[in-house]
Amino acid sequence: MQRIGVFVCWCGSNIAGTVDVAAVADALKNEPGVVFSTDYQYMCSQAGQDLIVSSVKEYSLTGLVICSCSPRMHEVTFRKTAAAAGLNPYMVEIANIREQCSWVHKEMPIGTEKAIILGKAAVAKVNLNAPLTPGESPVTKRALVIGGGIAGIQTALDIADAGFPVDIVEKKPTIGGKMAQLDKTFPTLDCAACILTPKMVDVAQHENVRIFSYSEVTDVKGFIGNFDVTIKKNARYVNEDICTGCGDCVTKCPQKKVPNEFNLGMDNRSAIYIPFAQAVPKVATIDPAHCTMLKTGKCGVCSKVCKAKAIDYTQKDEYITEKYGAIVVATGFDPISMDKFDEFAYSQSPDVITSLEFERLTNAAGPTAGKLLRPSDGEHPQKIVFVQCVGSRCDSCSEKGKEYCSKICCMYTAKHAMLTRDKYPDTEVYVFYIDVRTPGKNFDEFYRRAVEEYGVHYIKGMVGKVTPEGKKLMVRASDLLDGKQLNIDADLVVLAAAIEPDKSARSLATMLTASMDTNDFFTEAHPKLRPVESPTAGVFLSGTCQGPKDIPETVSQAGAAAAKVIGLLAKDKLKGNPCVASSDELMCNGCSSCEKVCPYGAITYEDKEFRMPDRTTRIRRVASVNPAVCQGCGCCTVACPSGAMDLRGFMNEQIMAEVDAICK
Amino acid sequence: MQVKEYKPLIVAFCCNWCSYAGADLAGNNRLNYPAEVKIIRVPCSCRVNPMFILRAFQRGADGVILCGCHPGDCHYTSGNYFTRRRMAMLFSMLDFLGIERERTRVEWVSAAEGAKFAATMTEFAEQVAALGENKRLEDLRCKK
Amino acid sequence: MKFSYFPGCTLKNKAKDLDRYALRCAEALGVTLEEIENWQCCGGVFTTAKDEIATKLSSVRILKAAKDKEQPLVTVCSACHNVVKQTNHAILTDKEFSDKVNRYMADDGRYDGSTEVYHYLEMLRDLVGFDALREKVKSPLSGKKIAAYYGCLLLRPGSVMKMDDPENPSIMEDMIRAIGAEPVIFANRNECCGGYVVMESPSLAEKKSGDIVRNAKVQGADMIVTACPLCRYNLMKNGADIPVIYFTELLAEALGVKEDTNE
Amino acid sequence: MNKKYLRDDIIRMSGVNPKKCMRCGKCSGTCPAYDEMEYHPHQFVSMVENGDIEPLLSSDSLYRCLTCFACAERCPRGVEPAKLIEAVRLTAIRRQGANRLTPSDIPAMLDEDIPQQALVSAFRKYTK
Repeated sequence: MQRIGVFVCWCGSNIAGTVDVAAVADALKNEPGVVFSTDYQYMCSQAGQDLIVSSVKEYSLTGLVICSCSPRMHEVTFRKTAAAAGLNPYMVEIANIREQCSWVHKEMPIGTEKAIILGKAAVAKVNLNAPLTPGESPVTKRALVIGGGIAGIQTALDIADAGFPVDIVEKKPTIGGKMAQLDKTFPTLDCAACILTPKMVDVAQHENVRIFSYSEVTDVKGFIGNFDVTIKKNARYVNEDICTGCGDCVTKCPQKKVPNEFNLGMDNRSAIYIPFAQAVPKVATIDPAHCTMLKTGKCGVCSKVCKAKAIDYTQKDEYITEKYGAIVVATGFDPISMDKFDEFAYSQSPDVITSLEFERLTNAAGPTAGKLLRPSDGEHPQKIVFVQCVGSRCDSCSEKGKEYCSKICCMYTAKHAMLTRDKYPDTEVYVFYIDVRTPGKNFDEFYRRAVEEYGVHYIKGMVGKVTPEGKKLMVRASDLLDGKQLNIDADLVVLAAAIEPDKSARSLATMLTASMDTNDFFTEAHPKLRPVESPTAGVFLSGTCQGPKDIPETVSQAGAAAAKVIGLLAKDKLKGNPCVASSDELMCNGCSSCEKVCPYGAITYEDKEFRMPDRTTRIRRVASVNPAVCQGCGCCTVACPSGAMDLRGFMNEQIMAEVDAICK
Repeated sequence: MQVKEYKPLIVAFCCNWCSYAGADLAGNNRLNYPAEVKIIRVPCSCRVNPMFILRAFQRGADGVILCGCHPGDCHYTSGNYFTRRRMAMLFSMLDFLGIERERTRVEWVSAAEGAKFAATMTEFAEQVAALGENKRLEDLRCKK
Repeated sequence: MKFSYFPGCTLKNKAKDLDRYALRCAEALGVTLEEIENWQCCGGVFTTAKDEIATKLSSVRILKAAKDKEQPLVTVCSACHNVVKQTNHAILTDKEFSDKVNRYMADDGRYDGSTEVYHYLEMLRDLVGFDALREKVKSPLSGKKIAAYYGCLLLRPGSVMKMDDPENPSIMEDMIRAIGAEPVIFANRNECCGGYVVMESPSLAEKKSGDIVRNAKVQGADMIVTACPLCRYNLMKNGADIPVIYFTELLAEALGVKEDTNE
Repeated sequence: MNKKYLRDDIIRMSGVNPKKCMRCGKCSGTCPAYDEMEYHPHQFVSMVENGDIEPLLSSDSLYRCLTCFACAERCPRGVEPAKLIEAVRLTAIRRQGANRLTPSDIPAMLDEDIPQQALVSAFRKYTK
């Protein structure tokens, strides 16, 4: 039986004004387990806390009921007081007689009566409280960043600068991501390579960073502070450690007809290749799908010309397992396929291109060395039509597009239009828009400059049909403000394709038990207050894997994710929330009901040996909750058909006792 | 015997993150609602076992209301979706047992909706009061 | 292979070629098309209004007739196909419509939407197979550059017709390849020819058909094929100076059954 | 007829929800009959939603729509303006004496080759 002390706070007149505190203290004296009951002006003050501490000693109290303000206000305070008095902090219950009683009821008798009932419920609960100790788990002081675009690079750099080792896993042969493919960046028009490649070098040379390029995460086990991750290093048939990146193999390779992914297939590369000049790591990779040696065993030119002897046709995929304390997802985005939007004739004409292809066409390192030339005939286009929102903002039932706004298209289209007019003032540029969305620092000013200074024709309306005819692209579109249907004979049509999360994100989310929305963007723990954390503890989000973002936003989120990771890795041990679910193994029948409803993947099953009454042993499958992963929602307790699962701090019998006390 | 004005007894389960905070906000703004409403704090609306609700009716509660975060806003990602389904089942069973639908309710109240909390409780209390005492499920052995 | 066959009224009158060659080619491909009995006109266009019931009943009877024979239904005219297929879709997806229709159908028996409706082209692709077709070709039409004109009725609404990608179809092009000719892809192949509005505004039909023919020619076509008598009429009337023929006629030529043998 | 009743009736008949429209104008950007119309597909959507239907009922635009479904197919929001236009047209021709086409009009329109399909379709579209 507990020895409970009841402390009723006046909160000055806040409580005492509507609740007869003395009467409450008096009434609760007679409740089972209560050995001491008193009231005081300000229980949270030092004097009030001293009163609690001395009473615990004097009456040998084992449990405390504080009738005061909301537990959301001072529960932590009074738990500390209990600890100071030598009690387990979880032997305290608060009866909220301020926010939910004195402040909402006006009459003293009513307030007092309700306060007594709330006090009784708290007493009933404390009677069943048990001391709880938060579990502790060690923290592996190493972070994993999945994805090596600007988001992953920035996160890794920030973590590494704080002194923690970081590994980057990138599935492509080089880090750099989409930003490496861009030409200039809005709204300042500095060149993407000029600001990105130094960062790529920094991260590659950082003593705390390891880069696993051409690699994928294949398995994740464990929980916050203690992840075990398997990384598959794909065979690149080149020894990374000795390849010097001289490029001799690339120039000599006889197979030169492989579509170049980096230029989105607008030119060709060889079967052994370095994606671009500033690639990190700058080593060659053999594309096994196109290498004659690997396919037929007859060639071997690259091996012959390689002075470093780095070519290794026998290389195999390699699996590495490593421990991490935190995981950052930075898997980025891709433009959606234009297959379903052939009213714009993307598949019918090479002169209908996506905006990312346009970036490559204007990039000095691109297929045309930065000259804006039509892919079909290499001529300079005189009329360019930009189409906004292709595949963005579609109906939720649409099988073609995405329901969301892709966010970056308005700005990069303004950039493309402006740069075109700047370099080629003889070119007519039309932008068809539904809305121009420019919320961002210096964004609207940028868009207005495109219109006012550079003379880009912005037309409110949408392109309905593109008809390639001879050398021209006949564009039929509406001009809603002028009430006209326009027919423009364009030379180039640029589609602002919607962006979607990288395809690898879905399987990764499953591995991480991190939740995703219906569009396969990772869900954040709280949309406003915890935007860089996944609801799964220890998993953090950086960049467009969480939602469409431009570069400034991506970088700031990357830094924020790094800060969260550093905060986690700085701890030696993690103290969990002790109010977690736990299963009574003797009652558990191993049905998996709890596992299915757990949003965190905290419940696993293990086969355990049990001694039966007849002294035989039997192996049964029972649920086991990982207290470091469980967040204490209690969903599993209700799903459990046998009543084996219970939630510490909010046990079935405790809540039942509260119900009884209130309904008495 | 003294004839008292009939006041229903209402148990409100509130999730810690949204609805309990919403109730606190109602207090902060001094928004009155009937004292018959007694709040029990749970971590998440999905912690509420249907047994708790049956127990409340058995012990003489006249109405039970369950409050959680708005769908999609659950602190634990998906708890309130489970709540919604479980309660739909429970309420239809209670309906079958003759406990009027009006005695039970699930309501989404966010931490910012103090006014909604107070208004919901006032309205629910009136609705339950109109039905009168719950005798159907009350366990007479529990009667004093 | 045996199918129920619905030709439609135009095919018995102004578009006899479409019908005649369809039947001959089917025979050459080992397919039996059994014309359903006592059929009525489909109505020419599908009225999208939800409260139009009576105008769709003839299509329901066509579908019911095929169901009674437990055969898939094959159509060849684009317009008929569109009406029959949309009616079937409405029965499957709109319960209120289906209930109302079946009240009219009381004497003929209920119809539940279970008949499979194939356009002749779909029959070629999905049931005969273009590979099998290629093997049966007697005189390949090599060297011919043929533009396939779909019009609107075959492809749209895409979610109902489900014949092909409504913006980038390939079914007729694949057929053209199978018979040895070279398809010419032109963007206006799924634009409207002007349709029945030719009755109301001949100038509109002239402009639309002109755009289509010009686009096909600029892209290099020396012939246009179509599945719709009205499309063919509009294209021919409005300035087509290259042949516009039914796809079945082209098919008959490749299969060597074009010349009359028994008349 | 009551304005609101007319609006609701057209919406119900067409099965179209004009509220889904985001005013992008793609329907009018793709409409092959645009130049022949007084009111264009996007205007049908917004005017029906606003209950501004009388001008539509008396407009020749109703009879220029080809029902080619390009607007419906290409609408990013799944609005299907063609179905709305059809519902407005039916509302117009179902009124007493409002048939657009009568059998006596036909002989003047005929030529040697016109397929039956055109006549049948036109009657279905223009006549109750």
